[in-house]
Amino acid sequence: MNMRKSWSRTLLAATGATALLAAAACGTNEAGESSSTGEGLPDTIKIMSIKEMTGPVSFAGENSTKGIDLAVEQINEQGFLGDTKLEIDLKDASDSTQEAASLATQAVSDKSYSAILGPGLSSQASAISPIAEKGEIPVIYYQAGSDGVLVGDYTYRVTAPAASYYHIIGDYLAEKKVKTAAVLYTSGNPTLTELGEKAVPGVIEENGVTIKRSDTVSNDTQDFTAVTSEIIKADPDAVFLLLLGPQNPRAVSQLKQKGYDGEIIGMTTMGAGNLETAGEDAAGVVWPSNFSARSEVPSTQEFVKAYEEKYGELPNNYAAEGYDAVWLLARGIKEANSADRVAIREGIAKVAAEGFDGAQGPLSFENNDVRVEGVIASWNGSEEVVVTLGDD
Amino acid sequence: MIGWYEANIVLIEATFLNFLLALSIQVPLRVGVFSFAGVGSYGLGAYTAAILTIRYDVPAFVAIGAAVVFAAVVGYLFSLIVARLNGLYLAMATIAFVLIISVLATNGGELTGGANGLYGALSDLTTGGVVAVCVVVAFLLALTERGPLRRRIEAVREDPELSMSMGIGVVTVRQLAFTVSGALGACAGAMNALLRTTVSPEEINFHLIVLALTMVIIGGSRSWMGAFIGAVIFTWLPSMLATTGRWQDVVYGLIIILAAIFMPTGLLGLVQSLYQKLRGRSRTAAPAEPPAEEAVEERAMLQALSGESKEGVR
Amino acid sequence: MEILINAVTLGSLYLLFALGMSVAWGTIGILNFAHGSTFMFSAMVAYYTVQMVALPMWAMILLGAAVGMVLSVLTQALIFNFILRRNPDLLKAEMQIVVGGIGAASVLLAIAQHYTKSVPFGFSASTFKTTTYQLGAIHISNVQLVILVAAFGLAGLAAWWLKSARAGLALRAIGVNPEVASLMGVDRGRMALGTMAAAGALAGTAGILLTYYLGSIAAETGDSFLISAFAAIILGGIGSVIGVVVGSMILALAETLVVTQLSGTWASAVAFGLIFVVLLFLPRGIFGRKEVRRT
Amino acid sequence: MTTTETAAPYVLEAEDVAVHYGGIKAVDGFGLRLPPGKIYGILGPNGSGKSTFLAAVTRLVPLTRGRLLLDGKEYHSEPPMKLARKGLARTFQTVRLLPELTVLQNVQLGADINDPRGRLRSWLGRDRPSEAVEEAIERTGLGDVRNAWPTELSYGMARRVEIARALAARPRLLLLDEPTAGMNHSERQEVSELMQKLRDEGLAQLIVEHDVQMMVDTCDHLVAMNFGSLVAEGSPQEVVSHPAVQEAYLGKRWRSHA
Repeated sequence: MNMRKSWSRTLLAATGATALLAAAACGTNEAGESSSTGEGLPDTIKIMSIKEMTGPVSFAGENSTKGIDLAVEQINEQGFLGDTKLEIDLKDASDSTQEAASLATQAVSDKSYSAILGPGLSSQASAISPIAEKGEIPVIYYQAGSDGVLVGDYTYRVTAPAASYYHIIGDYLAEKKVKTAAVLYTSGNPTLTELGEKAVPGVIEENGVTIKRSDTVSNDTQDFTAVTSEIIKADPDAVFLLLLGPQNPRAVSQLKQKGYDGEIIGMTTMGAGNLETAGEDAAGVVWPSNFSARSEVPSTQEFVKAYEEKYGELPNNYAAEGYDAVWLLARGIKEANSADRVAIREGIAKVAAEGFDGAQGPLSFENNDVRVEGVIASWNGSEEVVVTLGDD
Repeated sequence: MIGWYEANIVLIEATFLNFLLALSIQVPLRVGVFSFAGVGSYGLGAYTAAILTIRYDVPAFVAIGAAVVFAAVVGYLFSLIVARLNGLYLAMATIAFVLIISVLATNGGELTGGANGLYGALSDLTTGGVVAVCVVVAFLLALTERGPLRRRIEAVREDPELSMSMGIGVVTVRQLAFTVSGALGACAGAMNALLRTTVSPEEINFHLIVLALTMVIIGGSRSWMGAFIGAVIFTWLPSMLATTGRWQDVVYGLIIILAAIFMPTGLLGLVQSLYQKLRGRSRTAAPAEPPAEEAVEERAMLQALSGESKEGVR
Repeated sequence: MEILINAVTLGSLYLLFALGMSVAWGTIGILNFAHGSTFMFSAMVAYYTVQMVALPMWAMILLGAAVGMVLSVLTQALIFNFILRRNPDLLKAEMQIVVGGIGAASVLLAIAQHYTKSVPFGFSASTFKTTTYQLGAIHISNVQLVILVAAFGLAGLAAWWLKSARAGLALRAIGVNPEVASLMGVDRGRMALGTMAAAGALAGTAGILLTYYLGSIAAETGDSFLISAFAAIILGGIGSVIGVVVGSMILALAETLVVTQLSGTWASAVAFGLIFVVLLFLPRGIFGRKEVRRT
Repeated sequence: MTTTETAAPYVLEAEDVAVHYGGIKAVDGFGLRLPPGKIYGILGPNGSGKSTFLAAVTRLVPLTRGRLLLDGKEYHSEPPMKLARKGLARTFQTVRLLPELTVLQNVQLGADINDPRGRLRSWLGRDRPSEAVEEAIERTGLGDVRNAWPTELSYGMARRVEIARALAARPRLLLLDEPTAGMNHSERQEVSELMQKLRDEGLAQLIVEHDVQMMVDTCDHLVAMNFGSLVAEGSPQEVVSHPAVQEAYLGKRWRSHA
């Protein structure tokens, strides 16, 4: 793709550093550490995984679980924890807050669980957090971008907030000579609202771009005809779409059908195959992402390779996050050398303080919340690609 | 037992909260008012209690009490506005009320925390407190299910016109139902917000309305016991069905369908009619229909008229 | 001007969706909560079919209508009919029917969620391709035109049929007074099945057309439309085809104005606020008929 | 039934009552005066406005014009639920029993208004049928079915429960809307006798009825109505032989054949 070609070079500066860091970090990869045996560890360590396996967000739970399974398989086969095996007890909370909270309580009261791999819905996560904090059990969430999710020492999140890496779009804006922009976001969703109100306008203005319009739609907006017409009237060089997964292809198609031919920039909700139904209309749409299977980072490629071998398909961000969540936990357990919850939490804290290389590339932590380098992903009309050096 | 209790404390609490929520729909339904405003009050109560707890750190009973009073007043005022509405038109207006509250919460800025909602509402509310409130509520409602109060409620629901000629202030009863519904909904919402320490606008949605209605209809719409049965079923069913794995939502739907078909008076009604059958009483006799003797009657009238008139002529 | 066209388009979407629901509700008195799921399910079946065979639009519409009809007839025969048989008083059974519909809806939704994982699906594999025409400053796509024509055409057809056809008259009689209708020799069961079949076909047609227009829908899309349709029908007045047309348009116009002039966040609040206000002044909707008083 | 003597010469006075629905004049300038201890009947074909007049008297429909007085006191601006306490009770044209209450409970509903214990105590205290309830049940011959459900009753029996419910309120004025519709001959006879007995005890009654023979047998005074206004008034014999009355009934009969 044209855009990719012209873009990979300018991104060199950003991603090159990533690649180097990743290469350096490779030396301390999991394989090298597998010799030490946890003396204080039992034969198996049971972990409850609370995921949305049914209901409206089952695609996230399902993919996350695939990533989890892969990580557990690797850990157990490598003997990363010596003879100790990780055992995942998968529980389906669907989209029910009450179910999620109840499962967390069960995990707290059943002493055989050492930790929880948490759900991706903010509403569920913010219900679990106080329970985990009180019951002193470590929880590692993926997604769950709301402010109220990470409330204490026991809760960690392996999905970086889009706001933390959204700035990587800056170079793209400069290259495309974007001078004016419009923002459209879903106001019923905490993550998207935060992005649409603060983070994204911040990034846009930092790059000397003027925001001509900012519009909102609600969670259940189906038709974008009216709002896209208004945006096109303002004639911006770029449109930022910060929408829920299923809303993305519609908004993109409707913008294109109205004759819009500028840049369309989104966020991770554009990924995971959500743009597929928009087909050619969505070709050229880009979005900063915490993960892309096309990323050149070695630790990412290692994960992608293993994933493809196991499942015969490319992993998406949910799978990568699930994978990283398990590895964070396993490293924490190893550090703690204990199956005790409080010890595991301390172990995770130590691991987090140092950071490690995961499926999403080099990971560091800021107040229990992961930070990643981020990549710019793009839809080329039939599949997701990444704008990086190696893609040239 | 204690282990089980601790592990399932969330579901146990949720049962009682759902019970109150179901009652907030059931109370108006018992007097023939098709109102879902109680679900909106649930949101009002949750936010009121959460705001009071987070900002002013008041004790749980003050936060809940304030939420209940506030929502009761709103419920009463709402009843004045929708006084002219009936049936599904009223239902639609109350659904609008619920959704507007949700939108207000989303747009409430700092006060409501916007789309994020509020979190960190730590309070001293205990499970015992929740149960105690529910017991008191159930006792008070039980009083309305016997004697003269029951007769009046039946009359207002089945036949408002008849009730008026029996000297029952139908309008007052309806207003009272809205007020009580507001208080009950707010109570459930406030306690849920304090137990879970969070509240978000996503919680107050159409699905909550559907849940509340389903609990009442499947449990039984005439008695607090029906609401309780419904709350128990719909709180625990999802966990029970988790064993059916992938198809749990399908099974859930099928159970609702079967209940709608085979339990027209709810599970409570089913149990009661079984009990009555055991006692040898049945209520399935043919309903009283006016005999089709319009023609006969008219003939009789004509005869009477012509007979009398002959006499008159004579 | 463009706002008006956009509003009318959105109104047509609501109208297409609401029409079947309104016909069933206004005549045989069945408020089918599974209408949204029927709508979505028809589109989903068509999606899986079109993945295998690239069908043209008309074939997709026929397929969608057929699936919708089958689902709707099944819902009527297996659920509503049983409920009514056990509880012949429609007013008393109203709640049961609503709950039965909720159950049917959740079964269909769960099946769809299971297969699609709630990832949006669309008909990009169909032979039909969207093109946009430009008339001055206004963009109109061919799907948009199809939607407008279909919505008003079907509404007109429904209105004409209810008004003049024999079956339509019988249906209206049921809507006004079921007892009198049965005295008139109207076979309620058969009429109900026929009406539900028509309502289902309308739901299926709407599912296909809306998916073409929106580009994609997801398993949960049906539910969002359900509330809007319910609102539009109530706004216009139950049982009136012109009512549902006007209700849909008013709702769409209000939402469009709010989205473009104010903020999308407030769209639903304003739309529902509007319904609220209209109901306060016209407690039976704009074209609602007077309640049949018992004497 | 006992009736306290009042100064007012009439229990019910309706003066120039009009009820218009838009352009339709259901009742238009109709009036009557009902003295204590008398049975008055209103005669008229379907659609003549007699049921609307009854609804107006019980305040269920708003008056367009006119005055209503109970025991000499105006009440046409009071809400309908106040009338029960003032001693006005009625039955309806169709059976309107509460299906989820037994016969006894349905009758009790009528008496609840007069519970001497006061609201709170009657709501919370024991729920024993009062004397008025027992008396009403006995007089209407419902003793055997007191614990039955309304759906188990024959139509005629159900109508008796309606009358019992009205009597249980111990009213000063009883309005009966087609009390014997659907009853067989002997049942009609019984109801007619009951009404006359109640009259002799001083209860004023106003009846709307199709059965002309029964009206003639039971009423002290008949008022004929058509098109919302008075057609004829007087003793039963006078009224039924009145040409306008004859025409109203026979005319309707004739038209329905055409």
